[in-house]
Amino acid sequence: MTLLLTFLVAAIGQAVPLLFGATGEIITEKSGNLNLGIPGIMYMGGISGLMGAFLYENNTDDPSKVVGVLIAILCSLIASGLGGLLYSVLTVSLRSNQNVVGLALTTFGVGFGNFFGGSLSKLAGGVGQISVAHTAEGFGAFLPKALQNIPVVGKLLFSYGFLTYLSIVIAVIITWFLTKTRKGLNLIAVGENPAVADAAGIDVKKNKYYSTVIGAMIAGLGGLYFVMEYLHGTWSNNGFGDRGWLAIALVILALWNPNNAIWGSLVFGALYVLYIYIPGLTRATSELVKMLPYVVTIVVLVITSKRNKPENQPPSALGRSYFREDR
Amino acid sequence: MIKRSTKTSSRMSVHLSKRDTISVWKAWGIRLTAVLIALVVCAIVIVGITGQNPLNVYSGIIDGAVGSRRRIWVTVRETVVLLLIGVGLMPAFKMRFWNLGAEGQILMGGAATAALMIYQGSLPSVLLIILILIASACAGIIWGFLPAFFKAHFNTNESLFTLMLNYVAMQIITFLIVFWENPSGSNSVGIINSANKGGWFPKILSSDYTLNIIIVLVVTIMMAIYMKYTKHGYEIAVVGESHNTANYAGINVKKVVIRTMLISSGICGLAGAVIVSGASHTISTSTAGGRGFTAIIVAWMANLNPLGMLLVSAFLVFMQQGAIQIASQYGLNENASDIITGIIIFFLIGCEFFIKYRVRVEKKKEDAA
Amino acid sequence: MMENYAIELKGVTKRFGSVVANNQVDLALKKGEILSILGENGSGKTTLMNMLSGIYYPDEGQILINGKEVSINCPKDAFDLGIGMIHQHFKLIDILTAAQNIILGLDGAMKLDMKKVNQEIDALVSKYGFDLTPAEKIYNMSVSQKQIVEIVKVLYRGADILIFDEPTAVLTPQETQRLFTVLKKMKLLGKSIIIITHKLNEVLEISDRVAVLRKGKCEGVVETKDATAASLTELMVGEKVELNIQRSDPQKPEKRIEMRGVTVRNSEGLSILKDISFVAKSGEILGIAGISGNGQKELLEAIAGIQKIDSGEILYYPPNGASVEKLSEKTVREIQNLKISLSFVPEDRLGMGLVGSMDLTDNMMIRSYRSGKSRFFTDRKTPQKLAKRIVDKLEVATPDIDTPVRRLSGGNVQKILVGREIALNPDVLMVAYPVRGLDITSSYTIYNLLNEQKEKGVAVMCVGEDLDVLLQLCDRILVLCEGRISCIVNAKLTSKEEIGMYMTGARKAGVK
Amino acid sequence: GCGSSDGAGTDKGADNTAENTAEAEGGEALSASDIKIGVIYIGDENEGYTAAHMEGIDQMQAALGISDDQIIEKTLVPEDESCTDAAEDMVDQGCNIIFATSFGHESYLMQVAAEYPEIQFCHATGYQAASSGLSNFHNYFDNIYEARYVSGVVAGLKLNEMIADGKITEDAAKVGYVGAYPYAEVVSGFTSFYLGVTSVCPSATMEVQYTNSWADMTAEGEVATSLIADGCVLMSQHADTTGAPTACESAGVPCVGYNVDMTTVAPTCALTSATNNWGVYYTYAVKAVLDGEAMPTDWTAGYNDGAVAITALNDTAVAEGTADKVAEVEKALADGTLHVFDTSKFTVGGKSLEDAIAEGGDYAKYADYVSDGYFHESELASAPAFDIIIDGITSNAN
Ligand SMILES: Nc1ncnc2c1ncn2[C@@H]1O[C@H](COP(=O)(O)OP(=O)(O)OP(=O)(O)O)[C@@H](O)[C@H]1O
Ligand SMILES: Nc1ncnc2c1ncn2[C@@H]1O[C@H](COP(=O)(O)OP(=O)(O)OP(=O)(O)O)[C@@H](O)[C@H]1O
Ligand SMILES: [Mg+2]
Ligand SMILES: [Mg+2]
Repeated sequence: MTLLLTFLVAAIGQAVPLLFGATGEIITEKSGNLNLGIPGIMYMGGISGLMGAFLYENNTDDPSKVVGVLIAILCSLIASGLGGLLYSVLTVSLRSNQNVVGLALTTFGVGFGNFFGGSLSKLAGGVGQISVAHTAEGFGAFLPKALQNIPVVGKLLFSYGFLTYLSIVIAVIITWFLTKTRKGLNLIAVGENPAVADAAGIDVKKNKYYSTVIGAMIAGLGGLYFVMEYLHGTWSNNGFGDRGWLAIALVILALWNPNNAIWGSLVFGALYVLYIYIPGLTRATSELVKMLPYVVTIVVLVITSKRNKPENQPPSALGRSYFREDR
Repeated sequence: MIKRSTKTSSRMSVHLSKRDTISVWKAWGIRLTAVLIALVVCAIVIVGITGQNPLNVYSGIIDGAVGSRRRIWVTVRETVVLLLIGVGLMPAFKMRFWNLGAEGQILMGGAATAALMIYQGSLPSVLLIILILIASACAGIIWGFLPAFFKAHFNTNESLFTLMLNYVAMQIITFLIVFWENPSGSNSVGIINSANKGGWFPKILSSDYTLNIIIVLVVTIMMAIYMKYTKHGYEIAVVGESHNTANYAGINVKKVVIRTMLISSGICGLAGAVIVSGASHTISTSTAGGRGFTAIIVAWMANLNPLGMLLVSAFLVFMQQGAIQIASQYGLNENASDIITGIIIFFLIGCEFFIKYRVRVEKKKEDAA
Repeated sequence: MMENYAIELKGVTKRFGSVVANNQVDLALKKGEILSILGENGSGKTTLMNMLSGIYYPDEGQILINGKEVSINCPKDAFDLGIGMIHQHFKLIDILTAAQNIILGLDGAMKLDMKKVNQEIDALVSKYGFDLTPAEKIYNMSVSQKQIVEIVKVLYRGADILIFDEPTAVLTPQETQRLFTVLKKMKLLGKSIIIITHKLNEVLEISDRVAVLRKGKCEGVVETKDATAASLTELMVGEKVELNIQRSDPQKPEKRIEMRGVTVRNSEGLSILKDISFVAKSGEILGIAGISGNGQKELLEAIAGIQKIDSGEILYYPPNGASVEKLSEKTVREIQNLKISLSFVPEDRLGMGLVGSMDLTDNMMIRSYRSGKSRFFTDRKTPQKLAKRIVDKLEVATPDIDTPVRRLSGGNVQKILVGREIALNPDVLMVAYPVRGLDITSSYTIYNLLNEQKEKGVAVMCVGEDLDVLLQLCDRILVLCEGRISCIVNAKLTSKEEIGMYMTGARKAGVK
Repeated sequence: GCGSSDGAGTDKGADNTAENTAEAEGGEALSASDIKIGVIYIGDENEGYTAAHMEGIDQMQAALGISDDQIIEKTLVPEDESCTDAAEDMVDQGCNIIFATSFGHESYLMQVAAEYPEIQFCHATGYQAASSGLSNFHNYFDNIYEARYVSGVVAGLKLNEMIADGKITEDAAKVGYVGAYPYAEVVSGFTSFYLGVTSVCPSATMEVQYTNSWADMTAEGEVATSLIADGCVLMSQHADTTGAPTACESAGVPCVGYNVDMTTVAPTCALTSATNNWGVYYTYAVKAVLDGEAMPTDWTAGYNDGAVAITALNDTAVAEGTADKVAEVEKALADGTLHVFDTSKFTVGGKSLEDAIAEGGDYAKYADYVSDGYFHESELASAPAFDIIIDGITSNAN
């Protein structure tokens, strides 16, 4: 029982960064920007938050939890937002190929994360010596102990830091934004057919910029979550791994709806750590079990590909740059 | 029904127009300027975050990439591999089939190569190498067939499919290593056939990498001709533009999609053999080493032009090899080079805009309406 | 009095690279009038209007709206000035509903109140007498419904100046009439309207004044009441031209294509064609009439081998009396391999017949790339020659044969397509909406080409919407309604009204 | 001689290897300012294992007065042809001695060694030097099992304290161990740790789970979490990140780290870490080249040479009296009175190791290692050889 519970809690821990990443990518893709730089941006968001918190805690005599958290979030948002801005300048204003910019941004972002992660270790006095105890505590479980101590559900539902809950709240808000608001509608139009949106008086560039930068910021929070809540304020080079790519995969599985990404990320998260909890696996077979998240993605992809509802397709103009006078 | 507002403003407006033609000199001038600006920006970054003298860093990069005969060879070896993968991606991309799975196809090709070397290492060298080339291409083909089949028949999203297959391939390699590792438990296959060199590309003209270069150049030239001058190449172009038109032209779209993807993944699989038989003589999860993704940048930046791909590959490998040197010489973390390379790429692709468009800034006064 | 003008253009010039699309154009639209703009393909009509709607920005010249000089930088500026444009190619998002499309880009409360929007739209719709369901998705709509959405969209934004770019090109005669009623009503309500059309009878019927563009220049503006079809054509082309179709009697008609009880279903399982049987003969032009979307496209595609049929058979009788071939079981490729020369000009020119991003030479190869000596290599010399020949013979306006066809104007694109298909020396020639969007002279070029083919003994099938033309051009006319044949009549013995009746559902006795 | 930097030409073929062997063995002495040293690392300073080696190099540098530009370090060198590239590049730059630190580097380094007999090549954790027949190729390792034993004692005392405090019962004294691979180096490590634990807390058992990676922060954290959920009350690791201690800190489970001090990431739970002091070997090896002395094919050293240690005890976390006990055990290890793999202290399949060997079968191959009542770890070759799963330990590997 405790093992199952631990498994579920671990699955949620794995799901959160994916959900942030997927939600960020969804709002970005809705504007027609296929930002393959999200994996890199998540690294940038993570390390910048950590750097901010670290510098704050090390230069303050009596660091406060709240200030540390705010600084971390702010730094994370700025860095990932700048990543999104860079992507937008290149693809929207300078009309560069989205694939190249995205992939280059991912290389750049991962390098950025690892470089500054390393520099931070050095500052902290060596490997594994980074500590932002106060800030990390601020990102940790915050609900009243009484709630957390309720048998079974206490741990399962109430034992997380605020970012975990925020990931779900953001997903729900973005879904609402996309389906129920004017600006959401405009954004969808931009991603479907920028020429139409343009003719309807929607500022295509502005929408692309906003949604890409906001999307990058949301995705960056995924990196921040990983560093702060999941790793309790430490860093390991390449530690975030390939989660960014899984987040992009999740976008397609979620049919561009962040609400779907919530359960999708849970499935991914569960499959990600499943091998640890299946008894009797050998070293070889556990490697096969580690394939599951990817294999399941493929299977779901094949099953859903037959359902060709127009609403469930990617934004029609995804990946293409728009220039009013082109024809 | 609608509020009407008329703005009063004196504003600068930027107007763009497409350039009709631009002289080759001017185009390269713009690119050169972009690189120079990029170098200046990088210099600022280098001073800012590392405190190193940027000129030293740049000369370190050059030294690392081409500073000695051996370094030049390494740079060439890495360049041709990257080029080969880029060439592999070319037909798929031309067809608008987003093969993001080169990484996995390389790994599978590498695995097939390693398997032959391990189990058939004593076959005559020429025969074994031929078998390896065929088997690695076949392994890549199998890895490409899956997404191609589902794309053709069910219109399954291929970019995600191929991306996921990379990770599946990665796990398969880890799985195989459990059986191939030496000694047991070490997770390291080690150099295969280090004694009899079975399955190793032979030294030709006193270089270990001559065969690598020959294979890559042959494949590149063949693919350039295939794309430009053959009926298949034409079919690929039409399918890439419009499936409707392809149907109208009597092109069997499903067949072309599958066939083209098999070629694409087969070449990527072959790259696995070039890496394993031609250089590393081992197999591990890092055999592909991200080249499958880098090659996407190569293919796109070069606009799927083989010559351009050669230049871009050479540039990226140059930076990579240079990075190894500056890391060693200045203790500058290698990740710093990802940042520098990223900045240069951003400038290079950004500058294409100024080659394609003319920018006109206008000051206009408007009176109140 | 300046104030009488809704729009004034002064010396407006727009270039695309080396192409001068508009050259020092002066033009004015009076308040409350309907102004027609007429001009050959590529004469710059759309470009000029796009500068009013903020899609393009002029290189030179001034634009005055209600007497004030303005700078229209983007479509939003145009809306703010009360200008609304209904584009030649609809600007609608398929996956959204009509109402969502209509309110796209408008300011208002953050949260959408679709109920209220729907009510507002309903009110507007009844004021002008349209037929529109606001909650319907665009991808479920017919062409004319989409156009209504476009018009309502502009009206909802409160436009006073409406610009229609070839609105009737895709409409049936009845739908066109309905549109004109709306236009007249709008005029009565004080709106100023510009309409672009290639159909002279429509120009004469609806407009107050006509402006004629030629090669990017404004050649003059005339009062409609003083104009005739001939005078307008002369102004447009720059010289006197003969405008009539010479119909000869079919020579030795022979059975060439026969459909027997053909049924076609779409992916959702709905029947698109039901139990179709007819014969197309050599040396005659068989017209196919019908409201668009009633199976015309599928009918031709089924013969061409692109559309799979569910039951029935399609037979081909070769001219030399060789054995009959069953086309219904063959793919396009197999049909080509049999050396059956079957040419097809599809409705969707750049989406099916041609590849927009390829140049002329490569587009010539679409039908013939398999021929040539080598098994593997393409032959580019022959298509290159063909491209040059077509450009010369059909007077295609293009900088050179290396230009992507996407850059050419609609008429020129069609000339290339038709030219290529005819160059195949077909036994059967199928054309869908061959003159849609084409100017008068180009249209007659195409009609003459079809007649030429007929005289050579080709079996021509022509899907068209302009009944006047079909009546003049065809020998027999087959009318489709909801996927069934409602009649096949002799073109000389019928009338526009009769066909219109069959199009909307009447069924001739004896026809299944 | 082969001392000057131009002595290592690129064109020297492999064919004269054999003749040169003898000469290379006891080369001429060099002055400290002439020597050039190359080091090939698998990771960089951000990874614990490599950081420890880098520290060792720094120590050597300080001890021998070598300047920075005499040391060429290459980081993040993967275990493939890049290792050959790196080594050959170092040869080109005139290195007299080249170290490589990762197991998978060995065969690539060996190839290069065969080509340049006048240059010394030293490889950590490898096992092929003896069998290679190359006199200029050497393996080295530290007796890290000794330090693990000591850290096991620290852990055992902590368990005793927990039992005494009534936090756990004696039977519940289960230790979790996050291992990288089921490889001799790891098995030897966790066995010595376990033996250290049971030397003071005999009822302790241990569960080992592998991550199949040397450094994977997520996997290490998740495995630790699952071990804790499975009833482990104390944790140790042979994997290179801070993943496990981080997980332990949030679960409030005491832990013993590896390579680096873990008190920053687990201030209340980290007890100590077993560490290597590679500086001892690096100083020795470079000095040998400077003096023109021959180096052994296999080199190891432990407590007596200061090559291994545990990091400073975390006073807030360890049990009372730990420091004294540690000092006692360390002394016994250093003077050779205590043998970690004392066969009287553990059983395999319920039998003593000697009995198991005598019975033949799978255990017969260990006959050479066992004598005088203990298993002679790292004596026949520098790399650990003890890969027997002893009673009391369960693992998920096959
Ligand atoms: N909550 C949100 N989440 C995600 N994106 C948002 C959100 N709010 C706004 N945006 C994005 O920002 C864009 C611009 O927002 P902003 O409110 O600045 O526009 P505006 O100045 O009111 O523009 P307009 O003149 O078109 O009304 C929106 O179209 C949308 O793409
Ligand atoms: N975006 C563009 N880029 C390049 N050339 C263009 C562009 N738009 C129009 N042109 C060129 O400008 C000229 C005028 O085109 P325009 O579309 O205005 O003609 P039109 O009068 O509307 O023709 P049609 O009757 O065929 O619609 C043509 O030669 C066309 O090829
Ligand atoms: Mg037009
Ligand atoms: Mg607003």
